[in-house]
Amino acid sequence: MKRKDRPVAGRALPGNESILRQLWRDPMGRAGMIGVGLVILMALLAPWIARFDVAKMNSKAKLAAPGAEFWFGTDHFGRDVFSRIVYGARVSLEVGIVAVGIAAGFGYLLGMIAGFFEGRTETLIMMVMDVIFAFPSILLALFIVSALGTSILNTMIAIGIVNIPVFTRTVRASVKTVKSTDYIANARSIGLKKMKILFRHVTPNVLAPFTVQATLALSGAILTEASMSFLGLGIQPPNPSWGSMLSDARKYMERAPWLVLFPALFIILTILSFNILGDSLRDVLDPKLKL
Amino acid sequence: MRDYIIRRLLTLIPILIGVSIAIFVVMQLIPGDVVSGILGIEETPELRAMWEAKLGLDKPLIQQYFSWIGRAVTGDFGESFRTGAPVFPEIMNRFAISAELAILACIIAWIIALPLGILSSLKRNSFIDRIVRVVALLGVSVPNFASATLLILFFSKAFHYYTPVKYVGLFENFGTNMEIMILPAFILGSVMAGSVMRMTRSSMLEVLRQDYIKAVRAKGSPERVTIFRHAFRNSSIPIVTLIGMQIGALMGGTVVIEQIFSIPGLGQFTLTGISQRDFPVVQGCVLFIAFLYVMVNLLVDILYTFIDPRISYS
Amino acid sequence: MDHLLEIRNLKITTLRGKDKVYLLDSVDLSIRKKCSFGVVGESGCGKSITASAILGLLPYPLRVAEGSIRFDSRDGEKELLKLSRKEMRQVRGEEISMIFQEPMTSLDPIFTVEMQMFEALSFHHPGMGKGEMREIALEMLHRVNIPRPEQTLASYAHQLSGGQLQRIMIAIALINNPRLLLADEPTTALDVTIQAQILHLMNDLKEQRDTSIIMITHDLGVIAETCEEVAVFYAGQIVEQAQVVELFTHTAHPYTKGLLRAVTSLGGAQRKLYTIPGIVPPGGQWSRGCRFAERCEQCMEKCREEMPALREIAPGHFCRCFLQDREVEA
Amino acid sequence: MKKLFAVLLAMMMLLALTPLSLAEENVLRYGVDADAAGGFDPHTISAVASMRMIGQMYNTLVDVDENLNVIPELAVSWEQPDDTTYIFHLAKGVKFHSGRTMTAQDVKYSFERILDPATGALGNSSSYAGDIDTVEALDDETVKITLKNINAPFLANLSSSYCSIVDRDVVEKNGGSLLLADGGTGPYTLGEWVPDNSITVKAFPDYFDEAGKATFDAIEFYVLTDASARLAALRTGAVDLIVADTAMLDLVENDDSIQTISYQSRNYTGLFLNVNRAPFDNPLVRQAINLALNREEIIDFAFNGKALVSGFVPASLGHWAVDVTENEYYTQNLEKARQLMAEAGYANGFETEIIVGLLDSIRDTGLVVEQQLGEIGIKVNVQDVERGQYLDAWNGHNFDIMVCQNGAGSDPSRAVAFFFKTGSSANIQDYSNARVDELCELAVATTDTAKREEYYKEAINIILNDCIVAIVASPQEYFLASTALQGFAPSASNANNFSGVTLTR
Repeated sequence: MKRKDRPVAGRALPGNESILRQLWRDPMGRAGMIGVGLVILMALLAPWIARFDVAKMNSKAKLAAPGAEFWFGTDHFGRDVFSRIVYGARVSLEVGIVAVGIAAGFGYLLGMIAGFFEGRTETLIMMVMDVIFAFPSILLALFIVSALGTSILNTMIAIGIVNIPVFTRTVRASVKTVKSTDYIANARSIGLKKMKILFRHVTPNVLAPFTVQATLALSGAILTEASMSFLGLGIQPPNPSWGSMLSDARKYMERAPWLVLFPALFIILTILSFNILGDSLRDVLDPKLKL
Repeated sequence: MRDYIIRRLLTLIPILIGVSIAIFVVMQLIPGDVVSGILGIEETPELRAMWEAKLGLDKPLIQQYFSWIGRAVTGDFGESFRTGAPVFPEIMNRFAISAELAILACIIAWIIALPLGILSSLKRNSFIDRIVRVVALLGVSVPNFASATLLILFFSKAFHYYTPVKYVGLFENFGTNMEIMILPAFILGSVMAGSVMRMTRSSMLEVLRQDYIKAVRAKGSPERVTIFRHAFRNSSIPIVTLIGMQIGALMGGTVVIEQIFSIPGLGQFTLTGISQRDFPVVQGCVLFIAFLYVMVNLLVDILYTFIDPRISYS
Repeated sequence: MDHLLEIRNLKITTLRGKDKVYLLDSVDLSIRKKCSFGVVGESGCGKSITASAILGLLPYPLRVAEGSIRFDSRDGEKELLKLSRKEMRQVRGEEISMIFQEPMTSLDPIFTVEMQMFEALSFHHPGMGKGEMREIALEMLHRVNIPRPEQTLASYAHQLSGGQLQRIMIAIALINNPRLLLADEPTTALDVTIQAQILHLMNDLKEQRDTSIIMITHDLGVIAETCEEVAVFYAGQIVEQAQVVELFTHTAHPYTKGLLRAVTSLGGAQRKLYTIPGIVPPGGQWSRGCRFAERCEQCMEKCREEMPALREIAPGHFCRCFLQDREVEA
Repeated sequence: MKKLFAVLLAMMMLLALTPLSLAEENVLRYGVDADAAGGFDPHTISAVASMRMIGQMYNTLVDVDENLNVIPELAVSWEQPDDTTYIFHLAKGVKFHSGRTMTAQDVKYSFERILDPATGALGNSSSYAGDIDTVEALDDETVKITLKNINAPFLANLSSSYCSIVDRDVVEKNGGSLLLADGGTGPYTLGEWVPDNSITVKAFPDYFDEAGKATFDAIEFYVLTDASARLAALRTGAVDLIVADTAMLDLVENDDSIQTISYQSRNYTGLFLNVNRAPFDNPLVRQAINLALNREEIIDFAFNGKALVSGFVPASLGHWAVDVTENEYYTQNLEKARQLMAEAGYANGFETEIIVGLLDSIRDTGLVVEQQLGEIGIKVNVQDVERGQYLDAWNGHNFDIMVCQNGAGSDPSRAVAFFFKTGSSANIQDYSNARVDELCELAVATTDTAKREEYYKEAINIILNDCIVAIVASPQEYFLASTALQGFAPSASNANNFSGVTLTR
C-alpha cells in the first residue's frame, strides 16, 4: 500500500481544464468561438475568398442587387459588396486589435505604475485617466484624429487612447489586491525585488479580467470606428471598413438595402460573437461565479 | 460628509486646469484654425492678419491662454469666435436639451434593462437568459446612426411619419417636445440598455450567491421580497456606478443622434466647435462636460451612502 | 412518524458543462425528535448541500435528482421535495431554520438587525404589529445573551462582531420556534473562545425549546461537544454512522480514524498536526470502488474494484468498509 | 420589449394622424443640408449655408440675372460718366427692418464698413469692392462711387452679398457685428435661430419692391444634415422643399406629390495639380493625367450623371465659356497618356497623394480618379481629410493633387484671375504664366466686353493647354419640393430666390 505524497492542490481540478475546452463546452461560449473564428478566418483568407478587387469600379453594375455574380450586390461604384465585406473584416479587425492593443499596453503599464508607486504618481495617473474617461469617447477620438490627421493608424491610436482608462483601472485594482496579500510580504522577506514580484504575480492575476475586457473593448472599437466614419473621420477610402461601408450606404439605403444589410449584419455578428465570447470567458476565468 | 464633498470639489480644480491646458494645446496642434474657417477660399494674408488681431490670436500663446483662463475663473467662458455670442449661456441651453435626452434614454434603458437583467440572472443559463443576453447585445452592436436612419426610413414609408422638425423646449410644449425626443431617446436607450442589462445580470448573480440571500430565503421569504428588497438593492451599487461612468459617454453618444434628428444639444455644439476650431466653445464645452462628470460621480458616491450603510465618508 | 426527518436515497446532481455530475449519492438519514444529530466530513463531501436540499435552497445548477425527504411538521407529515413553493416557504423559518458558517455575510449588509428580525416574524405572521415584533425580537436577543439588545436592533451587520452576529443569526433562526435547526458549520468562522460559547448557547436553547439540531461540521470536536448521534460523510456518501459515544470508542472506518487523528481538541491545545493526505475527489471523478481508497492507508485490491456497502457492524453502528466485513467474518 | 415597441408604434401613428397646426400658416418649410455657420453678417460670412438666409435679409445695389445681365435692385438706375466712376440712383422708400428709411448715407456707410480693415470684410478685395477709392452721397438718393483703377466686372461684383447695404444703427448697436443681428432691407427679417435645428426668417411688410415682397409669412430653414432624413421629412410633409442629393432623385421619380427642380450651377469640380512639385512640374505628366481621365465615367459615378463635362469656366457663364469638349486633353486616350508618361520618364508610373474632403462628390471624384490614373501606372493614395486639414492644404498650398469644387463666379475675373493669376490668394498651385497675368490685367482694365472675352479666352486656352488642372464637371444642383410649391425657379445667380413663390395647399 503505497502512500502517495501529493501537494494539496490536486491535478484533476475542473478549474484547471484547458480554458478553450471549457469554453467549448458552454453553448454560448462555443457560439462565440465559432463566430470569432469565422471572422478571423475571413480576414486572414480575404485574398482567396474575395471575388473581385475591392476598389474596382464597374459602371455597368451600379447598385446591382445581390445575385449570382455579385453575391451581396454592388455599391454605387459598382464595386462588389461581398469582396468589400471580406476585406472589411481585415480593416475592422485590424482597427479593433491594434486599438485594443494600444489601450491594453498603455493601460497595463500605467496601471502597474499607479498601483505600484501610489501617492502622488498614482493620483496624477488616475486623474489623467479620469479626465480621459470623463470625455465622451467619440468626441475625444474625433479630437485626436483631427489633431493627428485622418489615417487608419491615427484612427487606431485615437480609439486606443480612449480605451486606456478601463485597462488602467483593471490593472491598478489587481496590483492593489496582490500587494495587500501575504505572499508579497513573504516574497519580500525572502529578498525578491518588489517590482519583479509584482510583475510576476500581477500578470497572471490580471489576465482574466484583461482578456474579458479586451474582447469587449474590441467590439467597442469596431463601433467607434463606424461612428467616426459617419462623422467623416474614419477609415481612408478606398479601404473598406464595415463602418465606413455602412456610413456610405445611408444615402442608398432605400434603393439598395443590401448596402446597409450586409455590413450591419457582419458588424452585429462580430460584436455579438466577441461579446458572447467575452461573457463566457468571464464565466470560465472568474472562479467566483463558478460553483 | 461635508468635508468629504469639499475635498472632492477641490480635486476638481487641478482636473479642470489640466483639461483646459490639454484642450488649449490640442487646439494649437489641430490643423486649420478658426480664421481659415471664417474666410474659406477668400482668405488673403491681410484678411487673416485682420481676423487674428480681431480674435486676439496674434498674441503670444501663453498670453492667450491666461487671458482666457483669467476670465474663466470669474465664470466668464468668453464669446464664440464665430458668432460672438457668449459661450456659457449657450452651453446651459444646450445642456438642458442633451440632459433631457440623456435622462429619457436612461429611463428607457432601465425600463428595458433592469427587468431583463434580473430575469436573466434568475433564470441563469436558461433559454430565456440566452435570448435576453443576445437581444441586449443586439442593441449594443448596431451603430446608432444606422438604426436611426433605418427607423426614419421605416417610419416615413410605413406610417408617413417624421418627428417634428422644429425643436420645441420641454416647457414650451411638453407633448411636441416628447414627440421629438422619444425616438432618439429610444435609440440611445436601446444601446445603453445592453450594458445596463449586463451589469444588472452579473451584479445580481454576484449578490444571489451571497450567504445572506440564502439566509433570507431560509427565513421563509417570498421570492419577490428576496429579489427586490434584498438582492436588487444590494446589486444596485455597481449599476449606479455604471450610470455615473456612462454620463460622459452619454453626453457624447448623443452627438450622432443629435445630428441625425437635428436636436440642438451639447454634443452637436461641441462637435461644431471642434470642426470650426472655435476655441472658446470647445474649451467651454469640454470643461463643462468634465465638471459634469466629476459632479455626477460625486453625486453617485453620495448616493452610495443612502443605499449602503457600510459606506460613509468622513 | 417515528422520526422528525427521514431522508431516503437522496441524490443531488450538478451540471458541469452539459454533463450531469453526482454530488450526493444515495444518502439515507433519520433524525429523531429532540435530538442533535451531527454530520461530519471534509468540505465538498456533500454535507452542506444535504442541508440546503432539506430547505429546498440548492443553488443553481444543483438539483435533487432522486429521493425523498419526509418531515413531521406541526400539521402532519410532509414530503418536502413535493411541496409547492408557497408550502415550502411556510416550512422555512417556521418549522425548519438554518444558520450558516459565515455570520459576517449572513445578514443583509444594507438593513438593520431589527428589520431582518422583524422580517423573519412577518413572513409567517403577516398581521403581527410592530410593538409585538419588537418585544419578541428583544426577548430573543436577550435569550442569546446579546448585551445591549435595544442598541443592537438598530445596528447594521458591519457594526457587530462575528460572535454577536452568530448569536443574532441563532435568534433569528429560533424566533418562530422551529422544530428543526440546521446549523451549517456555525462556529467555524469564529474565534475559539467564542466557538464554545455559541455551542453552549445552542445546547441550552435546544433543551429549552425542544428543537432538534442537525449540526454540520468538519470538526469532530464540535460533534463530541454537542451531538448525540453522528454520520460521517465522504465523497457524497455516508461512510459511518453511530451514536457519538460508540463512534468515538469503536471507530470503524479508516476515514473516521483519520479525522479523529486530525482533530484539534476544543480546548485549543494542539497536538502534533495530522492531515489525511490528498483531497476529497470531487463529484464526477469518483472511482467505481471505495471512494476513500486513494487516500486510505489500508487500501486493498478489492477496495479499488468494488464499492463496499453501508453495513450495520454493531447495533446502530453503520460502516462502509471491507475491513469491517473481515472483522465481522473473522 | 415587444410590447413597449408596439405601444411606441401606436403612439407614433396617433401623432401622425393629428394634423400639425403649422401647416395651416403660410410658411415655407425648407430642409437644408447645413446649419448657418457663424451667423448672418453679409460682409464677413462666406458660408454657403448662411448665405441662404442673408439673401432673404439683405439687398445689394444691383443684381445679376441668369444671363449675367446686371439688373436693378436697391439702385433703380446707374450711369458711368467714366470708366472709374459710377453714379447710382437709389430706389425710393427703401426701409430697413428697423423701420428707418435707407438713404445714400447708408450706402456710403456700408462700403466704408467693407473697406475698413477692422471689419475683416470679405468684400475688401478687388474681386468685389476692394478697388473703391471714394463713396459720396450726392443727395439722399444718389451715390457716387469712384474706383482707384478700372475694374470691368465691378458692377456685376456689386451683386455679391459681400456688398450688401447694411443699417449703420444696427451695426453700432451690436458692437460692430451683424452676425446675430439684422441690419438689412430684404423681404424677410431674421427671426429665431435655434442652432443645429432651425432658422426662421419672417416677412418684412414694408419691403420697398412690391414684386419682390415676401409671399410667405415666414420661411423656416430646417437643418437636416442627413440626406435620407431630409427626404423622409419632405415625403411626410414635414417640410415643403429640400436641398436634394443626386442619389435620391430616382426614388421620387414616380412620386406624384414631389417635384424635382434643378439648375446648372457655376461650380466645377476637378483636380488641381501642384505644378511646382515633381512630377507635376512636367507638362507631359500633366497632359497624361488629363488624357487618362474619363470624365463621363466620373460624372456617372460621382454625380450620378447629373453634371456637365466642364472646364474652369463652366458653360453656365455663357459667352465667357470655352467649349472644352473640343480641347484635345478632354477625351480619354490611355494609349497617348501612357506614351506621354514614358516620354516624361515615368514609364513605370509613380506614386502620389490626392487630397479630397468637404463634399461627397469631391470624395467620389477622388476615388474614381484613383482608379483611372491607375490605368497609366500612377498609384494614387486618396487622403480623405477633415475640413480643417483640407483648408490647411488649400491655404498652405501643400498637396500633390487636390480635388476641389470651386465657384466660377459671374465673371471670368473670378473664374480665371482669382484662381490662376500669379500671387492671387486662390492660386493654390502657385501657377505663374506671364501671358496669363498680362491678359488678366488687360481684361480688367477695359470695359469693352468683346475685348475682355478675347483676352480671357486666350488665357483660358493657355491654362487648358498647360494642363495645370484637370477639371471634370460642372454639377447640376437639385431641389425636391412638394408639388404645392409654385414659382420656385432657382438659378446659379440666386439659388434661393423665393420672390413670387407660393404654396397652394
